[in-house]
Amino acid sequence: MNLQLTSEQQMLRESAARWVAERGRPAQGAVTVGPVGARWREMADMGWLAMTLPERDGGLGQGVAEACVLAEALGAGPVVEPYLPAVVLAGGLLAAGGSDAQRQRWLAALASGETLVVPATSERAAGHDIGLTATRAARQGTGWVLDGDKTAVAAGDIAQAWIVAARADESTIAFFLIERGTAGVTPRDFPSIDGAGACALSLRGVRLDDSARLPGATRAAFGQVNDQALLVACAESVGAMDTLVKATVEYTKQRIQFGRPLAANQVLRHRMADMSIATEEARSITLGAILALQDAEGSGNALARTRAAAAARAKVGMAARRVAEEAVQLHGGMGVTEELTIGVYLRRQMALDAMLGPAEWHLRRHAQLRGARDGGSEDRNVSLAGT
Amino acid sequence: MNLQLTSEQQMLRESAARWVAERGRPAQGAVTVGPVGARWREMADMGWLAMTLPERDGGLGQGVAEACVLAEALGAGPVVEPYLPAVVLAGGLLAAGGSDAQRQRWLAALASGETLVVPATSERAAGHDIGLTATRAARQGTGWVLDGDKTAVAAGDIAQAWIVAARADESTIAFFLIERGTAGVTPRDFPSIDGAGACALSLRGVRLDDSARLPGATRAAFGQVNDQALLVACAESVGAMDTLVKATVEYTKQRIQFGRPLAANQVLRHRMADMSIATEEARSITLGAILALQDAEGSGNALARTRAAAAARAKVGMAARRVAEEAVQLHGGMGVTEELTIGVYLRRQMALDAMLGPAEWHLRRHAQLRGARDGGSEDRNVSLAGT
Amino acid sequence: MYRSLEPEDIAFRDEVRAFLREHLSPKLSRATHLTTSVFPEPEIGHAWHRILWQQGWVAPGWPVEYGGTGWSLVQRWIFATETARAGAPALSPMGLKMVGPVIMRFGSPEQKAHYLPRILAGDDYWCQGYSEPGSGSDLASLQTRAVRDGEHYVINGTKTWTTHAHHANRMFALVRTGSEDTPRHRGISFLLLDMQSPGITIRPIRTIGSDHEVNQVFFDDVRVPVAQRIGEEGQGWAIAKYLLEFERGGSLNSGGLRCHLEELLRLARHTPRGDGCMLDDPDIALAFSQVEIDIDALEMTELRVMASLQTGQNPGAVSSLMKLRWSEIEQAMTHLGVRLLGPDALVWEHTRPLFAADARPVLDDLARPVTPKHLNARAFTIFGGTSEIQRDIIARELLGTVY
Amino acid sequence: MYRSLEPEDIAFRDEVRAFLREHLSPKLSRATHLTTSVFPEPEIGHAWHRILWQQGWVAPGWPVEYGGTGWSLVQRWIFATETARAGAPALSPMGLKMVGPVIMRFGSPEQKAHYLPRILAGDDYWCQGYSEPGSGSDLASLQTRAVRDGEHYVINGTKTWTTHAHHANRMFALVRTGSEDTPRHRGISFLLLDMQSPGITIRPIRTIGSDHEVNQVFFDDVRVPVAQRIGEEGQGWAIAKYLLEFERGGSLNSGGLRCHLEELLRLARHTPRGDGCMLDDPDIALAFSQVEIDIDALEMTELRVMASLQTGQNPGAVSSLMKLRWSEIEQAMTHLGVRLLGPDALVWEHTRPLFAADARPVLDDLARPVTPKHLNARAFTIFGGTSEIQRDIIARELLGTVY
Repeated sequence: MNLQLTSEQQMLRESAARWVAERGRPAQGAVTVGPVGARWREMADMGWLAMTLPERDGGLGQGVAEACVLAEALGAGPVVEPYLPAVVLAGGLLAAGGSDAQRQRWLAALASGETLVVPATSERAAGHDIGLTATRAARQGTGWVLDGDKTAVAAGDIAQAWIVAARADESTIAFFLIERGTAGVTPRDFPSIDGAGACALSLRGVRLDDSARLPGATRAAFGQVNDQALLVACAESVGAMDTLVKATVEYTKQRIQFGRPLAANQVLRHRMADMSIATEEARSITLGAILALQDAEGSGNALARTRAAAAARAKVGMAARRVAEEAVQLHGGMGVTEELTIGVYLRRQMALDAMLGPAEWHLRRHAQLRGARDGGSEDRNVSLAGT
Repeated sequence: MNLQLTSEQQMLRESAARWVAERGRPAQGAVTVGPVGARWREMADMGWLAMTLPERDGGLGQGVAEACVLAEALGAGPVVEPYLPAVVLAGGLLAAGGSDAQRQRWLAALASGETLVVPATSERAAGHDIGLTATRAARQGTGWVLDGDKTAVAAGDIAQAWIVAARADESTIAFFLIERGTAGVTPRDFPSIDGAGACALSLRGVRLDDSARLPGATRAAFGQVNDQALLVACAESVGAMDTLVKATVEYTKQRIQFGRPLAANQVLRHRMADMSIATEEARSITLGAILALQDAEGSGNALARTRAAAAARAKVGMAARRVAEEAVQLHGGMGVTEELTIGVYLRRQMALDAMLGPAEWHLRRHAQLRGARDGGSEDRNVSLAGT
Repeated sequence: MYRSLEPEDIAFRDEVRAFLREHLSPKLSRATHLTTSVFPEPEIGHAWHRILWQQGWVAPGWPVEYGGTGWSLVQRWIFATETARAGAPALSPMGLKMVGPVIMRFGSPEQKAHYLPRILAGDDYWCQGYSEPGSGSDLASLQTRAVRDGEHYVINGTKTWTTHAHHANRMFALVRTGSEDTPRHRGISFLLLDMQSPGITIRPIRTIGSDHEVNQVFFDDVRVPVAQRIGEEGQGWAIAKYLLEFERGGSLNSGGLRCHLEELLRLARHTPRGDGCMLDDPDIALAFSQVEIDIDALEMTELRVMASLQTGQNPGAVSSLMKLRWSEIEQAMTHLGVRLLGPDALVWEHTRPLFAADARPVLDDLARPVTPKHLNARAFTIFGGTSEIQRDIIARELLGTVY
Repeated sequence: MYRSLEPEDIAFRDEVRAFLREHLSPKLSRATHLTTSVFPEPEIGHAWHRILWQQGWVAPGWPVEYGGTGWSLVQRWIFATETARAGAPALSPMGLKMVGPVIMRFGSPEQKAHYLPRILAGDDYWCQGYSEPGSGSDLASLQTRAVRDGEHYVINGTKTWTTHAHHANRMFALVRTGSEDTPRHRGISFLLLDMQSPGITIRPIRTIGSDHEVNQVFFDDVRVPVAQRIGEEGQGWAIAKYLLEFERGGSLNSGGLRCHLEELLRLARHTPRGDGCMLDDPDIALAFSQVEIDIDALEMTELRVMASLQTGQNPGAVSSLMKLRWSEIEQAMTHLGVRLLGPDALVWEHTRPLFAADARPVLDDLARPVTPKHLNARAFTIFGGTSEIQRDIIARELLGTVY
């Protein structure tokens, strides 16, 4: 059974945990100033930004399992540097669907921490459903003209370029790499709820060469990268839950009320038991979904892959929110202030939901993806009368 | 404010409670043998079966509020005699939509406890949605031919007649009074989960005179009667919850485990607090819905009426189920046997759901009935920028 | 629920509505909508206080002799519900609902004559000095000490969670006046302080939603005249308990919940999704129904309590029930709000209050307060007795103390 | 989750599947599906016991020397999961998983030689005499007394919740042998009884779902040879605790959950609603997803535990977690089942077992067991340590004892 970490993964886990313990700090105020903030550069120096990028693009060719090992450590921080949007999503999309020129221009620079590219795929009327994308890409000669609005572009305030999803025709969503400064593109920066930054993008008659399009970035390719991102978010949440459970246990053991520690209250003890159970379950389903993604690489079963990712994010997203809220509640008055970092974890979970869709949305997707075959056991030799 | 019981209602409440305490017994095995079982006749003698029927039909002309006062007392028993299907539903439908001949033939006999008529409106493929009724009523000459199957006809095993819903055309559901023994009607009796009895009905080429049809029983009339039945079920559930909370409090105070009463466990104390809260909330929303039904009699606002009834049954149905299950859990091993009556209440709640639809269904109806106007306050003089 | 009202109550309701139409300005109700803290800024809340005062309606809970309205309990429910539903700002309770009743019951004639008219008119802005860093729910363990020095007490210590200490000119406080071995409930006194007194410093505490609403207050040899003590020395705990009981059944929240629900429904209708809006999503519609039926039940519970109180019955531990359910329903609603925002939940605005912020905000007025409200609503199940303590109280009424 | 398995494990799985295809008859799996009690009737469960015994697969948890299979933990997980998913009946655990391990560890050579082969072959049918009317979760307070009389113990008292006492020919029991003032944990001994002994009477206890599965057993001067005691006199509590720890991590339920889920999905697909089926209802579809992701997580937790145990790590209080979540997921599923029945949830069938009932039942095989299963599933959060006790255990591991 390959449920244990490999020794390389174990090393990654330890070095990431060490770095986070030393360098991770609560996310308050803007975290990075420009893409070459000190912590981001350190992450690049550790090889973490290059880790999952393909070897031919200067990466280390690791997979989603390694990204999750790293993300779990970052989640414990919490570290809110834009690993998820820049490396997992934008890097993943470029690696999967970028032209040779795009890959050469952007991937090595991304891996070294020099530049930042992030996806701009959410819209107000589409939510997290890329199928509802309303931004239009109209053919003009050999190029394109884009019109539309993007919202909630995480780290979009400090990115050099954005990968924008747009509707090329009724059934096609295309992805374009647009550099900062392109005419007709107006970013509007704002702080994000997790203490980092983001932007909205207004696209008005944005003229692009065909070379701006990521030729291989189909919806299927996006789906695969997005599934990876969901698991990376799960792993990050698991790391956060671990920290929150530990912090709450410590706090309730030392806080005295009515002459005894809070932790002597059976009701609070059971609540912490439930937090711990939720964390274990989150860890389990994340691991299961990682295995499903690895499996789908072989089988090409995209439905099973997407359903496993949706299942994991539904369960973990719900659990992480609940654990963070319970941690706040059990910290009492202190939990609802900026004096403790507990609230920062809650805000970061909300940011993950805002970036990738809330748990309820993934649960509904999971239900919609229930195929006709699903649920019928292939090996069951049962004959039930009357059915 | 008319939130207090009138003195007549107070008297009804007390006499019903007295009778239930003396004569109510746990529902185990079949409760009644024929419609003239001793308890049913006593209920008739108390005037309870006549209470809500119109005065011109020999009734006392009371309303849903009085029916709810009675039902709450019955719920505490629990008394599972067929008050709800026979008096509230069948009696209500006959009073609202029966011909003069039907009213004369059936209502006084119903009120006196001599005969029993019950509705047969549920079907397997329709569930509790009368709009999905598949049983067909085809015109033939001046009469009708009915074909179809009805399920879960509560007290149908002992009824002299059934009121059957059938589709007369695309948009019309008609109601027919069919007497036991009519050719083509085959009842199949079975015990019901609450310890009473029921039947399924097979209708094959059932020829009926037009006089069998309830001329005024439109879907709107059925809707009104059904809303009343939902509230009567709510009141019954409230009575059951009251009993369950009291029984659980008593049990946990006297049961010693690990050297102290169960009730000393903070976790169990809070669970009982939640049971008590749920009971209070159930009582409140039931009362609110009674007022809404009274109000709709004046305004004729059927949408508001049905929505209030759906709200009440959604909330009370959920609460009653949870309280009954918690009562079982807190009674431990004893709770999961037929040795205690606790389980009987749970089974009765399940029977109410089976008769009138589970809470989840009413919650969905409530959501579907949210009109365009709803939620906009008529008196709000607020101007919000940017909206 | 107006169907349950008598004609004279309907007439009263219409009078309140007419008043609100005339006096509750769009500016005030917009600012209330954009308020993300529990209590609005004084520039909003206090403005409304003055308007109500001019109408004679600022203190429905006060006896008529002190300036109350003489309304029945049902009328008070109507007034509270109508104003909240119309989007009026909440009034600061520290004067009207907390120190006011205490002064009426325990104050000297001079204290009554001085303070009560000023509270009514809003001439003083009060804050409450109860909690301390080491004593949250367990109030009786407080440590701030007042030592007698002639005709003064000299106060040293610190209070926390002090709402609007940075706006207030007066504080009422519980302080420890007994010696080390006085039983802990008997060594507590109730003092009135001038917030301008030398030795007082205020440290802001930002909430999880970034609001500056509460503070820590430090006392460094702060001198308070003995004449500013309410009641006897050592009577403070009894006074605090009286106030808690006075508040029983006094918190009417269904109007506010209904107002919040309507705001969210508007947000759902104004948030496009594909060709329709978020309210078309069956999962969203169901979540709205869940909240709505909870509010229906709480509203009717409030009315039942008013009816019981009016006929002289004791409604029991129902104030715990109402506080508990209010906080849970609010939290369910703010959750739903965040869900409605979808990707826009990423947006954060630091400026407070929101109504004073940036003229061209990223999000519109409907969406803007949602995430800070959600975060600050975490406190609803903590302040005023945590949900765990409320359940302890309900269980004690139900089961007694069984050990 | 087979993607996590090595090739040799896949091969093993295929061997198990082939065996099931050949030996698990439609009759047996139909009867299992229609079983509404926790444990199937012996005519089902025991029949399967014999089939597995013939294959040499009846005791995967036993050491090879006593007739175990020598499988790895992962193979044991595969076997448990495959058989449950295929719809095989559960085996009675009282011999194989309870008294068997106790005899192996504490029994005399004669006891081992006599009982272990009989347990393996299913020659004896065991029941467990632990709980008493006054001692449910608090086992150590048991009162049934065994008084020494020469070479016998004379037993008086009563045991309850005795599963299949009416089928069993043997019982293992905890009885009080100490004097009045022996500390309560030290005065308990572990005895083996013949159920045919004079003085034993059995009273059936019908469950909430109408099954006759458990009983109360009365002992009236029942004589048991001292040679039938396991271990020393007074060692009974230590033996019972050993057994509890032996079971740690031993309860693998995801296969059964998956089988139940598939049954419900079939029911949803076979239950018409309008032009479609119940699974088309978005609310129903969502409820299925909720349950399914819970099972996904539990299944992977089981595998993680197996992997940890296999590498010698201690998985901690995870058996409590697995029991707790299994029971909650089962209850969520039986709820969903009742919802799928809709009006048909009114139907009740008294006859047990269902597979032996009426040739023309009112409901079909898919629908029939749903309501009794739902009712009996209430016991899942009670037996084997209530959910409250499981949470106490988890909390103790997390927090220690803090008072």
